[in-house]
Amino acid sequence: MVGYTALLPEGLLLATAVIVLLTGLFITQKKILGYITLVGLLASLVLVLKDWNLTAPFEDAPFYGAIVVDPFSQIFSAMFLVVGVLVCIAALKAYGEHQRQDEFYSLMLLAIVGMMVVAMSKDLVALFIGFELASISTYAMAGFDKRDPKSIEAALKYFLIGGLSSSMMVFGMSYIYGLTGTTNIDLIAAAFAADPALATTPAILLAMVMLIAGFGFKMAFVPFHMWAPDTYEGAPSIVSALLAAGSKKMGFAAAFRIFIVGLIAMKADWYIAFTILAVVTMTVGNILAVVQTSVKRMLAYSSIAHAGYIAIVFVIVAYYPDASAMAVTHAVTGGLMHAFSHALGKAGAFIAVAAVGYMILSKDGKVDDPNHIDNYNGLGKRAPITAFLFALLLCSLAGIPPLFGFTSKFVLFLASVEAGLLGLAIICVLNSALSVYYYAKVVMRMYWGEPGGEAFIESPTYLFALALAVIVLIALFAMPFATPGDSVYIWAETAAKAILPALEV
Amino acid sequence: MDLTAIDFRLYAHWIVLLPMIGFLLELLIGKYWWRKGGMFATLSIFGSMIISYGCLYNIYVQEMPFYEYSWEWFYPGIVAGFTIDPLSLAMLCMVSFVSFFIHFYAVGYMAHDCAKNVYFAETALFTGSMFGLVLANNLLQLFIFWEMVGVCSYLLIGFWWHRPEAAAAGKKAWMTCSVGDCLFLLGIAIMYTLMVGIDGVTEPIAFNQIFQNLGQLHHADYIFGIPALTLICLLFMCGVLGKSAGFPLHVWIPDAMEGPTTVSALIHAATMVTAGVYLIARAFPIFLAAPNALMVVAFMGAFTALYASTLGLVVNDLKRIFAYSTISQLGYMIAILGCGAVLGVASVAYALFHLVAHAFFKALLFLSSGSVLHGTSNTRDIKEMGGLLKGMPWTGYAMLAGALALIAFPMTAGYYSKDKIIEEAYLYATAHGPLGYLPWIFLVLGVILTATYTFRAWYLAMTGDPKSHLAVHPHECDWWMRTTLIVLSVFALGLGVMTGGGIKFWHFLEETFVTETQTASGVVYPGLDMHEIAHFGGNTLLEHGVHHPIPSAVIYLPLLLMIAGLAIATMVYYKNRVDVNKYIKKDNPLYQILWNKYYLDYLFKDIIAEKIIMTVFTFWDVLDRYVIDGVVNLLSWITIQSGQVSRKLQTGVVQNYATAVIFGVSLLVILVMLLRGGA
Amino acid sequence: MGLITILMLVLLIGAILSLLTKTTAQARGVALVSSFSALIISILMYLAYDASINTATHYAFEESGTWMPSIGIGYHVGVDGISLPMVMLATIVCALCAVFSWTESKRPNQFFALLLLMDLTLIGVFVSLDFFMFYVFWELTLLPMFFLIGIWGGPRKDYSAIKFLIYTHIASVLMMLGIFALYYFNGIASGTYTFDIPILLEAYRTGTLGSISQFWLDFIFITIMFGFIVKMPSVPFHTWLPDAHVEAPTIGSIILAGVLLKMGGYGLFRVLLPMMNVASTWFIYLIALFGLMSIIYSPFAALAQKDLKKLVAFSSIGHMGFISLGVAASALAGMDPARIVAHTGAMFQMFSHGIITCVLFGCCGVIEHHTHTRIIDDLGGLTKKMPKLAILMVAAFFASLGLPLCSGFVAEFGILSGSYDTMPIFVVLAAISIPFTAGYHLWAVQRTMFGPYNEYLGDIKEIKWFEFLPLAIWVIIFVILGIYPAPIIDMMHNTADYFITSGNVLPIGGIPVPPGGAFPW
Amino acid sequence: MIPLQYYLLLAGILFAIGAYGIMTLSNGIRLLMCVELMLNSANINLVAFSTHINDASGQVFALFSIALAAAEAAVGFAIILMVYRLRAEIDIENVNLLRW
Repeated sequence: MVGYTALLPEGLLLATAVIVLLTGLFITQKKILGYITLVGLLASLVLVLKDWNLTAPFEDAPFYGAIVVDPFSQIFSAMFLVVGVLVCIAALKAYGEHQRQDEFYSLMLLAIVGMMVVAMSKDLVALFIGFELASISTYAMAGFDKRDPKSIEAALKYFLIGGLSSSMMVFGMSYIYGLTGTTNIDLIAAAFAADPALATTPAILLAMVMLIAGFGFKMAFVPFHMWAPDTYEGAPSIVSALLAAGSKKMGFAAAFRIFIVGLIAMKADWYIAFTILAVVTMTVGNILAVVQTSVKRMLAYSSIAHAGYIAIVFVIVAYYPDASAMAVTHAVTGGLMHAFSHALGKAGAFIAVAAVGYMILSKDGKVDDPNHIDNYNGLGKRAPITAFLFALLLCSLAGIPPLFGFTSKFVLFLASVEAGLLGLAIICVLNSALSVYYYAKVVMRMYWGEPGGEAFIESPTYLFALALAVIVLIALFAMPFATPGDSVYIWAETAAKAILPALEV
Repeated sequence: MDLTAIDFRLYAHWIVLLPMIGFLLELLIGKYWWRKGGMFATLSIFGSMIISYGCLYNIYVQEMPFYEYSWEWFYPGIVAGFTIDPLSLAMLCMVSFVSFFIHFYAVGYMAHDCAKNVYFAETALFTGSMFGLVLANNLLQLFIFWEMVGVCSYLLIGFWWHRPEAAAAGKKAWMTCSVGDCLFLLGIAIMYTLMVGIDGVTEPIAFNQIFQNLGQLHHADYIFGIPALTLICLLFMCGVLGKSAGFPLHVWIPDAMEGPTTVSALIHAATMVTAGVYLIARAFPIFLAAPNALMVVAFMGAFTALYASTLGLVVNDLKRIFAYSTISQLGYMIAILGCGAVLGVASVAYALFHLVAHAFFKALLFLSSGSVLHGTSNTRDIKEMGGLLKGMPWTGYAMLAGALALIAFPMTAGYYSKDKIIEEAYLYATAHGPLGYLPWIFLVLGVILTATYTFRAWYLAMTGDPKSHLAVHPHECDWWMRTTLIVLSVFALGLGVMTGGGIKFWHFLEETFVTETQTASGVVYPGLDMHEIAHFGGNTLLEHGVHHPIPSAVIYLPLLLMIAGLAIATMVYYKNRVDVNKYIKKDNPLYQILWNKYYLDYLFKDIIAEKIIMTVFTFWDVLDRYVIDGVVNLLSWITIQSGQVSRKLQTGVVQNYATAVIFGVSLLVILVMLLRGGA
Repeated sequence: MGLITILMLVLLIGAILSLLTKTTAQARGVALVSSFSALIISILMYLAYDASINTATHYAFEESGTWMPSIGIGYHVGVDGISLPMVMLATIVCALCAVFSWTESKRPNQFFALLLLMDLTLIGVFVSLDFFMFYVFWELTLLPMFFLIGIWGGPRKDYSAIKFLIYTHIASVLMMLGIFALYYFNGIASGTYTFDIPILLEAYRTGTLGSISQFWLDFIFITIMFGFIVKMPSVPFHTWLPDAHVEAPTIGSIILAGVLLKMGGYGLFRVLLPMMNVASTWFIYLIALFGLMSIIYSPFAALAQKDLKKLVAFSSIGHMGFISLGVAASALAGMDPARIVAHTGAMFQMFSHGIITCVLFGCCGVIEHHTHTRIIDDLGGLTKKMPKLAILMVAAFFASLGLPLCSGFVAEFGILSGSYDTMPIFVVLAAISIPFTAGYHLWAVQRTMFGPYNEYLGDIKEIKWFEFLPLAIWVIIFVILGIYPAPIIDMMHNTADYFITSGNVLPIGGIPVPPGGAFPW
Repeated sequence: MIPLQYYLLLAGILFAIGAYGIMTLSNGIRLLMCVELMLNSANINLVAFSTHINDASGQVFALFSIALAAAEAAVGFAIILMVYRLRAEIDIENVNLLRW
């Protein structure tokens, strides 16, 4: 049973979740639970980082190859865990005094476990289970501030659209299962290879589109995105961080597995679909982000746009004939790197919004919308450190050096040019140039808007979370100067190679 | 120590550097020294004068060979160099002498000006630049100092910067010149390109190397349908017209009189404006080798001479009268240079002699008129003067001397220089067929007008009764000025006699291009064969030294005309036999044309400068603001508006979201179907 | 660790330290120390730089290390006869700017930190020999300038700052695409994927990019060119510049016009020049045309301006045009000496304009600071109140209109006379625009400095010493370089000689013009 | 036995009804029901397929999804309950604080 040590991180998280939940029943001073959660997350993060390029297929009972641990799953697990750590630290402040914070922590842990399971799963069933585990926990988290109508509304919309799309997903899965006779992704691919005619049946096309819709809901592709701005805006900011940074990436993890491994035979079809989706998504996301007045909502739209950038990975993989070519490797690698940088940046950004909202509510008292951009005027004076870190995070999102966001975007767009998708590349860079506008708008408000009041007291907990995110981002950009070389790139590349060989069919 | 043992030629660069040092000293510390400025400038120019005359002594008396030396400057082959030959020496000695005495005069004249050190700094810079221009052995250096003197002229015209018309006049001067100068620069660029192509050329735009290679150069192919050399010469000519106030770029000189009178004397009469003449003289072989170039020069010069003298008749501003006479005299010099197509290098000698003589008597005229202004608290209108001779005899008689020289009264300097020019112009005419008579006729007509307007000014200012209270009690100038006036009068009257009627001068100058030049680097440029060079340009020179008969009628014609003009002036303005006022009326078209300077200023300033160009600028601003920038702003506007519109789709009602999802799925299915079918 | 790395570290540390300071004095002290030590280092580099070996070993003070080996990104820096003067320009300008803003009281710590960052990023652009680094620094220059304009800027700072940011950012992301294509095709052909500038350019020039179509070659060229052309900026992509200048604080304008624009010109030499003989020939004419358009366009636009600073901004557009013209002309087939002169002139124009324009904008800043207006009509007769400023400003304006014995003339003479051989029409048109250039300069000087003093301005003080000193030093520099340019122009000349004649950058004898020429002439 | 197509048809119809309901209805509970309907249509598919190809994994899948549907329903009801508490109604049409 030595192989099962590879599942230790997940097990650890589950155990922590249970412990937190149970101890929560008995103790009244619940702040400690946050630290327990933090410890659990860090421990499993360490485990994941330790064997980052481990490959452990669980072919025999009890999993029968339903899940696999490989660099691909590990890098996503690391992503989720890092986000979890950040959110957890922020939660220490946000829900430090909250009565049911134990539930929050355990829900978060379960959600993260669900995401990790999705990243690991090689079977539709497992994938669906993980998916739902993450979804249901996050439904509950989105409505955690249950006295706040906005939070409840966010939860409601999230839940309804989520239910709709997950049922669509299962519907699509059911067809795939029916036509290929299996739920294992590798076998699905094999079945397609065995019977090429299968790929052209309308039923399978319908199934594919429904899967796209199902994952597209998580990844927030236009037009499946409409819940996202509302939910991200309404939900508690740190939950939005988890959603935007975590569960969105879970969608990508699932999509990478299913499409690039399982449905590669249909790439001619999903090439078309994803081209349309990618272009529409990034453009709509950016254009709508430009006109937002609520910073939180702006961040929501910007994460939609980022989903569009990452979606070009599918386009490139499908477009480029030679799967082992530099272009494809760069594409998936860049996609993973960008997912990573976006997860960090967006989690940090939402936490910054949480910090600002907290400060404003505690200082200026009741304001109808603490996230309105006017409240950010002169933040550079009122809360210098928060503003500075927030600005850096926005730089990372905008893809401006010296942060990791630049590197990942660089590699991603590099791949699109390498694949020869010139039009797509131009659309991408123009979009990213446009995106600079709304990030810069916030920075302008913060640094040369007129302050609306006197200085804030900045909460060290939030600052710690933000600083952590920024430091990691800068380190990932500049780490190469330190000896271990461009570790993230190598990791992402290994992960890409882990799923890419499937293209050799 | 034995001064004659010194080889001054080796110190020629100090001629330029000393005034520059004087400039810095005046500017930085001049204010705190003797008389609050003026000392350093005057002394440094005196030093330059000594070196200049030392060089003259070396070449003329000791008969040392002509000398040239140069250093690498900006780019390879673009050198800074100094050349000592009769041509540059003549200019040097004149400039240093006149400039020194004008500084001497200015010590008195500017005594009460608050920014005196700035004035002297600028004049010192000007004189130094003039030396640099004269000594230049290559086109670029000449152009650089050409621009520098332009700057000094700008600064000095606008020296009283607080008067708007002064500032405007300075700007006008610069703009008019820069029109010519940019073409001059273009000519240099073309010449550089031609020369670089020739192998064995180390200094592409050095005069001597150009002269040596004229053989290849005149084979250069046509540019824009004009022979390359001719094009270059015409471009140079544009520069000359700007700087030497040739028609039609002469318009700036009258306005330039806004500056202090010493400036007018130094820059706009004696030295700077002659730079153009000097350029043609210095580049004479190029012009000679360029087909038809000299013809243009001759006609432009002669026409300017006549044209300007007609304008001199009606002006009432004392300084402007002399300004127009300057333009006209420069016309004489340029015209005779043009006649060089027939006379060869001799014409350079004639032009330079008139140039030197003119420098003396024109400086004298301006300084004396300056003394008049000084004595009558800046009255410049001759209609308000009169009878000044009693009040300021020194000034009056000095001005008389200058006037006599200007109208070429016998035995004065002008007599020898100008009449020689007219005679030789006749030779040109005979050699050049019917059309060739035109310059000669212009010049001859110019003589009578010159005599008339000059003495009109003198009579109206000096004789008769005072016509305004200012003219009643004029006070004579102090000894600084007086000394200068005396010295200059001596030369204005006596220069011709001193140089044996100019013969010595001419013989000295005629050596210029035909004698070999030694260089510090050991290279020796052999003398040029002017006849061969003339053949390049399709010109044929008269045999030198052979006597070419000129009908005595032609010789005495200028004298007679001068006397006639003098008589007219005397009749009208001294004896008052004729009342001119009945001709000076608004309904007299001739008077109108002259009074409005042939409407040339109107054309340049009101039509071109203000109407046309200003309209263009406004249009340009609109283009920049609303078209080019408008596109940029339009794009951003479109982006934001599309955002504003499409955000309304986010209704907030969850059913619509679900609808969007389901329709999205259906649409996607359909699209994929279609496109796949298509693909 | 080589001099260049030390130079950049000094500035980086200085920036961080001055960000942590509290008072103006502290921040200024840190900034002065750091920027002047940077200046000293660059001067040391200048002294240690041997121009003669330049042709043999191309880059001095070369350093290279690994950054991201797996995609061929390396840390590779070095200088040669183009970049060293640019580095010196950056250090000189920024050091003197630190003096100029002696009494900056608004957020002094941020101000001086941004000043040093500006210096750092500009130097980074000039020394980078790796496209990734080059692009990183290229993008990084945007941020400090964005904040300088935004925080210390004028009334319409939001518009100008965002316009500056987005406009130039779009240009640079398109440039990034070209770099990607270059990188990829080189990787395909040679098997080693690298961003190293010399290697990539060598591959492009020698046609070892593999059998890629002319379209891709042109795509690489045109995208990179667009990035530079916008940064220079050339008409019609110039409109971000006047707005940015009008709103920027004096220091911002000085650095923007003095150094930041030079990035574009520098790119022409460093990146585009070696590509020219492979890309379509008409691109060379296109570059020249951009230059010519700027030269002709700027005086007309400038004369229509009411705002002194905007007028000066247009003047720098015109001067940058000469650089494009010189580069393009020197690339075409012609007589080597003339081409070298044009090339050297274009290089020298970058340095000389960098110095001259500092004084111009400095004077505008001083006038605004003392009279609280920049509208030309409201000024007049300032000589009465500030004679010292008058001398500096008149000198600067004369230098800017190309007066001999100022460095600008040396450069422009070289460009014009050198370019006539290969591009006569362009030179003729450029020369004809000179009177107009002279026109608007004189017009501006006359209406601000001369004429009767405008009493509405009240009683204004003479220029302060810390304003006077830097301006005076800049004036002295450009006058000395105008009289004796050798100190700077020699190494430029050697590099130009190498570029033109060695055959390692341009084909020997220049790029032949296709029969009939790319354009009618 | 009943051919596969009938099951698929039934499932499709149920799915379509659910989708239609989600698009048109405005009562929270009904929406929840529609979601469940769609899920179950998928379950019918799974079971039908699994019997058709004699493979158990489909039924396992169906069981899992039923369980998850229950969990989802629980959370859903909780949320709708909160909506009712806050607004004393569960008409989703009016829940639109967050928009644009």
